[in-house]
Amino acid sequence: MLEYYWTVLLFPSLGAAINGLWGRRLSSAWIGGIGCLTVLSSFLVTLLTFLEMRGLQGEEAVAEISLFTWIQAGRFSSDFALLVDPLSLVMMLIVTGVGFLIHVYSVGYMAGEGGFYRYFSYLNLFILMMSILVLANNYLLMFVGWEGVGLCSFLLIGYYFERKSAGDAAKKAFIVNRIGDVGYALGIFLIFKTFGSIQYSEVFAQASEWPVQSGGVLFAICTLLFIGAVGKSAQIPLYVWLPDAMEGPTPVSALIHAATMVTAGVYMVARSAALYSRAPEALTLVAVVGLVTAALAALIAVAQSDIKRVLAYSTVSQLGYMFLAVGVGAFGAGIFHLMTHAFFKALLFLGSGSVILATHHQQDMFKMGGLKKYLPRTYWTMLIATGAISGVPLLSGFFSKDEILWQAYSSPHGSLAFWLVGTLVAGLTAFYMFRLIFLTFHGEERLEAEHHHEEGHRSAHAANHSDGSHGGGQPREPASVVTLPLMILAFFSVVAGYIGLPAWSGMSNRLEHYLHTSFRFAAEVEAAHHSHAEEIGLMLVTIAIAALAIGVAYRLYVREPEAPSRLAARFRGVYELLRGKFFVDELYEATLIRPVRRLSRSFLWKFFDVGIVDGAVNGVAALMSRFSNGLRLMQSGYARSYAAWIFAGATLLFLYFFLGGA
Amino acid sequence: MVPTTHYLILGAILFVIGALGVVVKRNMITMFMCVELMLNAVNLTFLAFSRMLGQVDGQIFVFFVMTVAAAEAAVGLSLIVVLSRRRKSLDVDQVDQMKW
Amino acid sequence: MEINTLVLLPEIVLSVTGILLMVAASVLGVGDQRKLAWPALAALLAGALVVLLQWGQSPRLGFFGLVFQDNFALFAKLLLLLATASVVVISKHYLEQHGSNFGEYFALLLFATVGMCLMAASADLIMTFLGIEVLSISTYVLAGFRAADKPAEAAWKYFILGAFSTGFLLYGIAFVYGSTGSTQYLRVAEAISSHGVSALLLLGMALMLVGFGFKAALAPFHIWTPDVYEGAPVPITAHLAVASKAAAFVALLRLLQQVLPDLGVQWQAVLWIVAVVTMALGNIAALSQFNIKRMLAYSSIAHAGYLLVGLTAHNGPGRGAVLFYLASYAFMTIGAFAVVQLLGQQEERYLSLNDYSGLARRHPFLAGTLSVFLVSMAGIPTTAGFMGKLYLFAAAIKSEFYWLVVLALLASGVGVYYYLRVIVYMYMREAQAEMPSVGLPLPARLTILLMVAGTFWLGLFPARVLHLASEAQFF
Amino acid sequence: MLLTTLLLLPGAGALFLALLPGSRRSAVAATALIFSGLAFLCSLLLLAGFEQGTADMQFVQKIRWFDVAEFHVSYHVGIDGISLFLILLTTLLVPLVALSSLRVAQIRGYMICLLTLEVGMLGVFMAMDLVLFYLFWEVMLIPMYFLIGVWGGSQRIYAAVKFFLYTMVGSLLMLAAIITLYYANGAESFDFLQILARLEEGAIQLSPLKEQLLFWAFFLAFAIKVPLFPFHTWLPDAHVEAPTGGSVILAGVLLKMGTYGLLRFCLPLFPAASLQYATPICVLAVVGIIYGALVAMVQPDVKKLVAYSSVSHLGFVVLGIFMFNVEAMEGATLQMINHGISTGALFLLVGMIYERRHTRLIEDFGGLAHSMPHFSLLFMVITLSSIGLPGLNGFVGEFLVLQGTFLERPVFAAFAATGMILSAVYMLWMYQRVFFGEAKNPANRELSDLTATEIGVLIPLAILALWIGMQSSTFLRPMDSSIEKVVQRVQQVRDSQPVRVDNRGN
Amino acid sequence: MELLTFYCFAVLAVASGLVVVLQRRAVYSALALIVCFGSMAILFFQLGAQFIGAIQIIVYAGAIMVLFLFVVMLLDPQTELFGRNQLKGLTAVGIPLALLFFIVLASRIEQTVPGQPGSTGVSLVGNTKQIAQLLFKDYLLPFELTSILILIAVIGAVVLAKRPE
Repeated sequence: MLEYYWTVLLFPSLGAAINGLWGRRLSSAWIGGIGCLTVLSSFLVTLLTFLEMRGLQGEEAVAEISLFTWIQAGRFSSDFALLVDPLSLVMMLIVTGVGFLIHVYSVGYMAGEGGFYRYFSYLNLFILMMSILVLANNYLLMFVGWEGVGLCSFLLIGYYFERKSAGDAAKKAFIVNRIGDVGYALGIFLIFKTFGSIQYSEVFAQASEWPVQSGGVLFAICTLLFIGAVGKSAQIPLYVWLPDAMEGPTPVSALIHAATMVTAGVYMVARSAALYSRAPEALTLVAVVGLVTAALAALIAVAQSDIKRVLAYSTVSQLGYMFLAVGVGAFGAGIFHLMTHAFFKALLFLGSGSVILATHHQQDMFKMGGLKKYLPRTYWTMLIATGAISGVPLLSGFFSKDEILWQAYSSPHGSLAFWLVGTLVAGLTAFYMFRLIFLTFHGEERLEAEHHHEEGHRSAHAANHSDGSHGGGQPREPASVVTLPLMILAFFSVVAGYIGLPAWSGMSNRLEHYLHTSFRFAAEVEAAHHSHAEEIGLMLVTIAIAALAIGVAYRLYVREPEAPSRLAARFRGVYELLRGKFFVDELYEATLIRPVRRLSRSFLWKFFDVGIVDGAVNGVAALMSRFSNGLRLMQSGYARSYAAWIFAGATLLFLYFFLGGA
Repeated sequence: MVPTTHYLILGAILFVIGALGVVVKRNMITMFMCVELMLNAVNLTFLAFSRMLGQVDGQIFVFFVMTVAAAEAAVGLSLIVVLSRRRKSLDVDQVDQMKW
Repeated sequence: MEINTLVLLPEIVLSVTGILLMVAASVLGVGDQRKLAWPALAALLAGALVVLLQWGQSPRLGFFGLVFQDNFALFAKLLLLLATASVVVISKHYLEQHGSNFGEYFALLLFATVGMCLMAASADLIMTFLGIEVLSISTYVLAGFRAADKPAEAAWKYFILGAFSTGFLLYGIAFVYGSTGSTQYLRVAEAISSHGVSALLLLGMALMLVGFGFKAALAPFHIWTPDVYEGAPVPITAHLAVASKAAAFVALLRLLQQVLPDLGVQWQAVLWIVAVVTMALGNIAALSQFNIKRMLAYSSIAHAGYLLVGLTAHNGPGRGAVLFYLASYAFMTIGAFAVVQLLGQQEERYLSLNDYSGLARRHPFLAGTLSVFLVSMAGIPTTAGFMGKLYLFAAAIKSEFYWLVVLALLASGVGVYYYLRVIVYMYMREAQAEMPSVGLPLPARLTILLMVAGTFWLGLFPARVLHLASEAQFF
Repeated sequence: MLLTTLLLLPGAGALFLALLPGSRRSAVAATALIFSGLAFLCSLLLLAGFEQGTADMQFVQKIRWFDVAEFHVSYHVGIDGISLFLILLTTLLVPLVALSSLRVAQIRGYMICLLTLEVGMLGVFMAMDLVLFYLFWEVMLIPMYFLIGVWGGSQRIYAAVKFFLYTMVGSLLMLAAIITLYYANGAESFDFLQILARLEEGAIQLSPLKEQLLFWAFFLAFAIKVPLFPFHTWLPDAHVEAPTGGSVILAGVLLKMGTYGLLRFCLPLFPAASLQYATPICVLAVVGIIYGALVAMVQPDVKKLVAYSSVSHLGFVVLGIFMFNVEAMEGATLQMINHGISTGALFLLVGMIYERRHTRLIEDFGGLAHSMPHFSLLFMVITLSSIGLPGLNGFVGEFLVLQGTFLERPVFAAFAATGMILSAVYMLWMYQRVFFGEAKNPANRELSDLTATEIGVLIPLAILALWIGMQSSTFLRPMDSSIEKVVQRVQQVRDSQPVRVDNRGN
Repeated sequence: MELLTFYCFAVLAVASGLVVVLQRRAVYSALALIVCFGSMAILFFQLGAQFIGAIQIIVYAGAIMVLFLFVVMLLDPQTELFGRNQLKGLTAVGIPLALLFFIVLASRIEQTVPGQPGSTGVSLVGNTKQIAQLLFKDYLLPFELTSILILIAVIGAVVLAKRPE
């Protein structure tokens, strides 16, 4: 299957092309069919390849498929070539697998939307770009996918382009990503300058001969690359685009802004393990940024009322976790959490989409409540996911998060502080996630029967409207094309954790083991010895904190629904700060965007360009014209004065010859 | 014999007077007369040099200058006539329709 | 010393024809007078033919050492004769419009040409002086030929200032004579090279520069130019701008480079400055002109400045370049004035730039051809003006006058503006008022086309003329 | 002969048009299309016959033009890898422009100008004699001047004159420099290749001062044409006022003549001076990149925005050229073509919408994505190509330039890279305001989408954008040898300098 | 004696020249000019140019100046008085200019010309014949040219003056 693996790129590109170019003339069934089938094909190809290569070890498990020379100039060369190794295969499975499910879900969710073809075309394009990102065998090709997914994200966020907020969000997402991308690009430049190549195999092989060093060029490379990751994966200080990105359709949020694209940064750092592991400061930087982001986003999430925004901040927070993992050198753990997160966060988003559909596009949790009885399937699947993210034991998130926390503590790059903050964030996570569940599905029904969304969606649409129940106002479970993916994801949210069981359980961490080939160039670190007891102890603490958080959430949002507002009133400052997302957007607006714009408009353009530069040019012209008018006066019209000029000229000649010149 | 320099200086004085006259005189005819004065100064210079060099070529030159002066006078005076008929004045400063 | 009458055959032909024209004019009726243009034209062309036949003969002197027959003179004569010939053609139409004395007009024109040819061929200061006077006095009259205020004023100003500057010229000649003992070019040059430079000679040169500067319209002796060009009848303006100026330049060139080469250091230094001032002044002052004749007058001052660059170079290519540029300049300037003449109509009424608004719509032919001439004056490639400038500046660079060339280029850059402005009016503005339509008589049309052809010919295939010019660059 | 044929075809077309009556619009249009189309086909033959792997000029034709006494000028044309694609770009853009301009008033004059312009542009790219080069360089100002001045917008006269004077005055000194070189060459020939060869072997020795002055004389002409900050202010005016076709040609080809000149003449002829002044020039280039982008960001007029974006983009090209390594220079050369394609297409697009709405102000638009889906899709593709999205053409050039720059002067690369961000900012912001949001203005709601002709005009450019983005080798390989030659020339001089002043920006 | 004659007539010439310039009435200017020319004719004689001196008196002072006077009388009304001089500045500029010009000129003349006349190889007394020989042989061409010149002047005067105004 390996030799045909390039078809994994072919299918989505075909899908994107067909839907994009001729989609207007196709029926929605065809559109959806093409969209889903192409991704399914990719998934199947990936799966077959994965199975084929599963048993291979070491170098054998790594294959490169070179398609063509892409850019070559002077010493610089970049092939369009795919790298198939465990890491990329795992990622591809997630991308195409979750991608496929979300495509299916979209068929239901987006039914009846104008520009259905456009949507699927973009979605397929996204899968293509994500595949390129993951499969690239060099940094530059990865950059293609890297920016490509950014583009798709832009297009899909801006899907409801008539809504100004959507357009704004799309633009913001792209631009903020671009800022990171520039860092990434500089990283590539430096890599090339340092290693003379940008191909992973070449770079890593060379890097593996370098010692672990403090500072220096590796630190620079890693930092630059990490700037890219910060942008793509919405870390501080570039996380601001992600919450706004929720303007896009919910499946898009699930696929791009939860499961796949935003994790690209983590993937990239993991991919570059060979570099990062030799730059300890860079690792620390990654870990700290991840941790701070995790904490901050979790805090913000606590005070949000929009269901998708909570999930968005949650995503930011969870991505922080992943960076914490890779930042302490636990690349496998990072990927592990990436995978489980893909399942449960996609599920959460899809579930929230289902809720939103059922409530006619109500997104404010305080206007929901008691939906459990109307949307049982949605409720249960979401509950599973919430459990998973909150670290309820035996669900997937439990294992992956625990692995991260343990590594944060035990790794030579880790520390107790990392663990402590991480654990507190885990508690916060459990709190705000259960807050979401309780507000949405429990308690009294606060849904306004007559709520009709005004903005955005133009027409009667969505699966649940198809049966004519529109006027009723009763939320109803959406069609099975929507709920089936939920259930599949729920299944994985439960079981995915079992491929990465912790060491104390006595069973092998199969994922870790499998991925090892991909991290073979990473510097080996002498791990401090820790006992299983220690690990179990810490784990218990985590569980306790999570349980406590769930309890508090239950109390605040189910038992005493009026308590939150009391608390909010008491800690008004803090609450407003959290609710206002620490006012980071406003800060950027005030300190960066507006000054730059004003500088550009009034200083650079109006003053400098028009005034000085052009003014100089026009000034020369005006000066000439003034000279000209002056010279006209010489021509007074009087013959006598002309004679005087001639006389003067003669005298000047005399003076020149006899005083000045000769 | 009177030194050549004397003649030359005299020529220079007359030339300058003539040139100055062209600049300061407002009557067209007088202006033109001043030009004639300049030409005469030149003639004097020629003759002085001619004597100094012991040649007659200078005199020949003067002869031609005089001829030219005569021709110029004919044309110039008829121009003055034409102009004064049009402007009803001999004031050269009135002739300033074209300027700038 | 021989008399070599044939040396002056063209001049003789012209003089005789001139006299005959006057005789004929008194005989012919008013209706037939206009036909006098043809004999005048024929005489000029015959003269040109003679010149061509004389071409390439070994240089010799004629009339007891008073005139040269060398390629330099012949080239200049050819140029002057042909330029005057085209002026004759455009004059015909002009005279028909203004109903003047054809016989006298053409006779004077021919006499003026005789004067110019003698200036070009002169080998003696007396001849030079007389040539200038023959030219000047004819053109004084011609400038005032149209019975109106402006021509009278132009003629007067030209006359009085011309006479004034002649005084300086003569004074200068006197000093040169006094310090060298001769007026013959070759003897003067010999005397200078054997006796060295005296202050008296310098005085003489300075004063002669005033005289020639006046004729050639070099700053600050250019001062008469705008007024006279504006007032004179259009064909005469063309003649003044092209032929008269060419003659002055040729004579000045010969004087400086054949008679006074030993004073090169001195006159190069001063002409350097004069050239810069002339170019700058001409171009800058033209910027604010809205009368097209006056604008072209300033433009011609600027062109005199460019020519001076080639002259200042003081080398063979420089002389060739001056000759070549004069030829290029003749094509474009006569062409431009031909168009201006047609558009000016009766009494030269329509000479303001505003009258040119929207010309492209009304008279695409005239607008198009005028654009070609203007573009050529601006020195844009493929036209004669560019090639001419190229050679001039190349010659100057050969003598390492880098900064002079740089300044000349900048000045020509300024110049582009006002040439373009005419095009702006013609093509990019709408006509502001109803204008009477312009008749396009065939001869005028042919002349214009010929000038366009010449402008492109010299711009694209300059080899032929360039070859002639380079053969003529040695005295 | 092929090059001469190529040069003559549009010229013949212009002549032929001059003979046609202007009232027969369709005949005029057909003639223009046929001749420019033939020229394009002719240029494809160049591509087919082009031999890679040699830095020598190809398709050379050299005949004496005039050879008199002091002056030896030849008609000497030839192309190498640097000019090949610029010529193709020209011949491609001209028919497209003609096709997009079928509705202009006074179509005959327009097409004559266009075809004459094509002759001039092609001539510039193939001339191998300095006088011939200068001739084409200047002569193409005239048709452009008419295009802007006659068919332009309300401020057209100011813009036309400004364009003409700015660029003409800038190149005047080059003429002086050309003549100086000629005499340095023993007054033997204006032939560029001969002079270059002699400079290389040391048969011509220029004193350092002379070389520097000559360098600046050439550089100024090219810098204004590029336009390099701060010589750029003619550009916004010219672009905004020019008719669509004029803007396309202006952005697509004319600006490239400046960078082409730098690469073809400035560097090989004056390597030492180029090296010496590389730092200040690079500073200007980087300032231009950022400055152009910032000013573009706040423009209310789409065309003006694109115009300033050109300043920014061309800054990359200049930066790349003055890095003196193969990566950056190939990137720069490719970026010339890229910019021609994407900015050319952008102007075409803006022209199409202007034809419908008679406004170019961003605030007058909004919500066009709804009424004009094809238009917005194509606009998006071109926008992305312009902002350098990987996979499209702009990226390859920009990346190579930056990569090459980084190798030499990392700090410059870092600053230049911010241009990538800013370009996204201004382009997407504009895109968002024009296409997204509600169509508040009813005029925007009823706009008709692109016609088949219009799509036909744009599609080739879009395809090229993708092609270059994915298969840059098609375009990079032919230029390898030529670029390497230039690099070697400069590097040799750099290596031979006894004391190397390390003035890099690191 | 010679010197005395010279000074007498030199002073006379300069004085009458000044009168030409200073006199407001054109008639007096013309008369002064005639005096000036006359005195210069004496100097011409003194310089050995008898022929030239003779024409100076006959042609110049006689014919040409009479023409001038004629025109002056024709055009210059008795009460000829011009309006206010708008170009007073010109006088203010002209005089220093003239002085400057003269100073340079005179200083150069003083410095360079030998005070005494050089050896006179040709007799300067009674050289009219010599002139005639030169004029009709060596200078035949200029002489002929003057005929054209005068013809031009005649035509010019006629053309300019004869047409109806």
